[in-house]
Amino acid sequence: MISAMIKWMQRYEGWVGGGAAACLIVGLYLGLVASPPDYYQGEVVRIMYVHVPLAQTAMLAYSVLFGGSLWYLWKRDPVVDNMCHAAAGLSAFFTAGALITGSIWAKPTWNTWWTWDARLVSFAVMFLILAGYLMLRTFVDDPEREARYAAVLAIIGFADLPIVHFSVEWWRTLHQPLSISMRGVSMSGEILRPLIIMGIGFSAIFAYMLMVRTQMLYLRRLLIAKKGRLLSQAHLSTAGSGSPSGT
Amino acid sequence: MPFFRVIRWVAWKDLVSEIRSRETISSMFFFALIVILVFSFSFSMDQEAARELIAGIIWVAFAFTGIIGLGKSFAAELQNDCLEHLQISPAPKGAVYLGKLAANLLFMLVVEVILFPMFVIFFNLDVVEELPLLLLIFALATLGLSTVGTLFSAMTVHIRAREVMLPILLLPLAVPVMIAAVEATRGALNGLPLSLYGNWLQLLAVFDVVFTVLSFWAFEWIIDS
Amino acid sequence: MIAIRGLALGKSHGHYRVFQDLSFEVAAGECYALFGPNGAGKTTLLRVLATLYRPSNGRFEIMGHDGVAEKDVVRAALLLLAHGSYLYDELDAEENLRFALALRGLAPTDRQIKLVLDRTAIGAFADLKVRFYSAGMKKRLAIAKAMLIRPQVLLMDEPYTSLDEAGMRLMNQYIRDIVKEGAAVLMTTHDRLRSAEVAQRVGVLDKGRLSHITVDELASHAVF
Amino acid sequence: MTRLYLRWSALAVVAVVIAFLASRYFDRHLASFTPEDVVSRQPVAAVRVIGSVKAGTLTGDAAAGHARFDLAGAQDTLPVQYDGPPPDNLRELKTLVVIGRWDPASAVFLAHDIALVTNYGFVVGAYLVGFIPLAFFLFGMERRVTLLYREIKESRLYEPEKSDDVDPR
Repeated sequence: MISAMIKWMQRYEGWVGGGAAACLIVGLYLGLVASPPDYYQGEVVRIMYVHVPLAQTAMLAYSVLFGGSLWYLWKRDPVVDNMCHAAAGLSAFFTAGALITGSIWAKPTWNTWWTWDARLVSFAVMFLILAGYLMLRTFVDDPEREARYAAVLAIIGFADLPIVHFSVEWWRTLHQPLSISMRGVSMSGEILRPLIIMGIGFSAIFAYMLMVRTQMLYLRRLLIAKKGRLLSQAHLSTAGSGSPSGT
Repeated sequence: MPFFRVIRWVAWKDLVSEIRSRETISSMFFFALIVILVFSFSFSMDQEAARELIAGIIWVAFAFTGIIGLGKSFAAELQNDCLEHLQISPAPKGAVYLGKLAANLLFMLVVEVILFPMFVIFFNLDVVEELPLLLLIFALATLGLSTVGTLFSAMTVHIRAREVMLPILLLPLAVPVMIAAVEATRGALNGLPLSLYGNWLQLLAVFDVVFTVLSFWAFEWIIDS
Repeated sequence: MIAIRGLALGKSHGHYRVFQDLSFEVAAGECYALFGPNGAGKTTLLRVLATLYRPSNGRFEIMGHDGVAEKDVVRAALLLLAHGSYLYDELDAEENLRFALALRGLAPTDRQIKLVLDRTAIGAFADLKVRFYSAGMKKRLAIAKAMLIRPQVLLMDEPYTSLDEAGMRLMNQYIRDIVKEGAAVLMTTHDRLRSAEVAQRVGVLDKGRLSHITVDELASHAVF
Repeated sequence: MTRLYLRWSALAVVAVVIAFLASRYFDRHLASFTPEDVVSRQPVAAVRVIGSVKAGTLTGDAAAGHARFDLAGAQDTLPVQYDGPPPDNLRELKTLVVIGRWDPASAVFLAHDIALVTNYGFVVGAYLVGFIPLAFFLFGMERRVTLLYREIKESRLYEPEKSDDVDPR
């Protein structure tokens, strides 16, 4: 079922990519030109229009990874495994992007590049988990085992993130009693509009990238598999009877 | 109940092996000693600084020694392909997991109980009245480390670079455990009222329950195809 | 009994196909010896049947239970004697036996354990850690384990290696006994003489295909 | 391969156009002069000038939107006559941007708006960090897909095997 969905999405991936590009261009215009500067944050608020969608997309990608991992353990579909691998790579990429843009936003706003805020730490931990996930995948020799281990790791890590968030939040209130906290940003329409458009754009470009990357990993595996199977053709075929009969 | 018998036998097997070889506990113990030594050199500690830092030092030492023990836990099963045997034996995999978990927990706790007096002596701590509470904190946090740790030990045993991968996978996940353990230990050592750090104990308990259940469920996917 | 229908194994999501489309049966009360050159996939086949690997295609049944869907039932019915001895180095013979049986929910009595250790002639070393056992002694201990478990299906990977003359006789005696009791035995081996003593049927696995030969042909067959 | 490069060249052209428009927009609406620039270059069009309000020079009714003050740069100061909406941020010693035109006749800068100094560098940096790696990442992936397709074709591996039973779908 997921395979069919992936196939269906791959057929229309061009539209998704084009739509994403259009959304991003409109979002850029809205965010950089059309929207006014924020009353408190000034022009720096425009960083939000790229930072928030990056963070949301990273979480979306991890959710896809989580769902795909559950699905893989249930159905053992290698294409879903490829999709999970792709989603993990993308999630790590977007997490890194969100962390860096967040850091750039924090410098003029909080006058510091990094602070041990719950959200920041959860994202850093998420990045580390994803990096561990990608490393794990390169260190397992047997692809079936690789997929299984990776799926378990993704699920365990996903369950961990809320607990990390809570623990850091408590820890922070203990040590630096809310000297700098995120002010509830007044979500006026002028701020909301570019945020939503950019959010849609980034989600769409994530979907597009997911398709491309799944395809890439699938092709790579196919190439290895086919080469391996040519080898096993040599192994299996006998000189007299030609190629082996199929099932 | 065959389920509980399997738990008992797996844990018993690990304990007997350990008592006879003393491989894991002694390596954990000496590693931790070295960690204590290095820390006491790298921070010039007076009484005041010690009170602030000691909880963190204790838990860094405990976490890394724990990782040594956890890494050896399933590496030992590779000898004579015993891990394969666990896979194809009809025993419930969850029971095998709980048995291994019990053994790992016990090893780590033994090492911690031996080490803690050394911290007390080296860093002049005053712990008499808080001892039961400290033991509870140690037990809860060590359980948290070893639930996921046992699972990841089984996971990393078959892969390349397993000694590196175990801490890389385990420590980010253990961030809540470390925070909670350090804060609770600090509170207990400084003699604060329990109400100030009681919620950390709750967090540890929640973490333990969530990850015992999850790892119990996931272990089957790790050890069996 | 073991029934194998169209079994194929492509290891690793189909990266490399070890064998394909195997079909044969081993009836209850029968000993089947599987020959074949190195790398033919004999051991892999045994490991698939022992539920260590998932087959990528086809199915097999052990005692009428599907080998993938009803793994737990299958595992309770069969025993694999593999290259690895499945013994813990720090435990002695008796403890190893008790542990292995406990995983199957069995609890042998002291008398039973003493009996099998004596029958396999390692009773004198029963208190010695397995770490100090030779490969042959480990194999004997594995026979002792099998005697206690009395599996309905016994899979053996090269049962004669590292056993001495008496050990091979012991092994064959054990195989004859268990076959008489109605177990199905599937072994891979290179030892034509020894296996000819106990095997009722012989197969040759080569290049992923299985051909049956009679026990009498075994001596003159030139594949391996 | 060609199609991939064509598509990405088109994208690159779009990116260049956007960058050009953005820099034009920045020059016209956001880049600011210093008081020295104004004094030496005597611009005719409306400009933005950045400087700090010199202490003790702020006079007039700022709350009503009329004020006079001197805007100090590194060396020169610029007399400013402000008439516009009541500004929030007009205080002495405050660094800000005044928007208006230079009147050479009276040698006074006639300002009609006041803006805060903003960190455009951070905004630009964040957007570049957000988009450029994304583009390179995506380009690398698509290129790799194309290369893999070609490799599979050239090694003639795409021909279906007789028994495709274990194909990873």
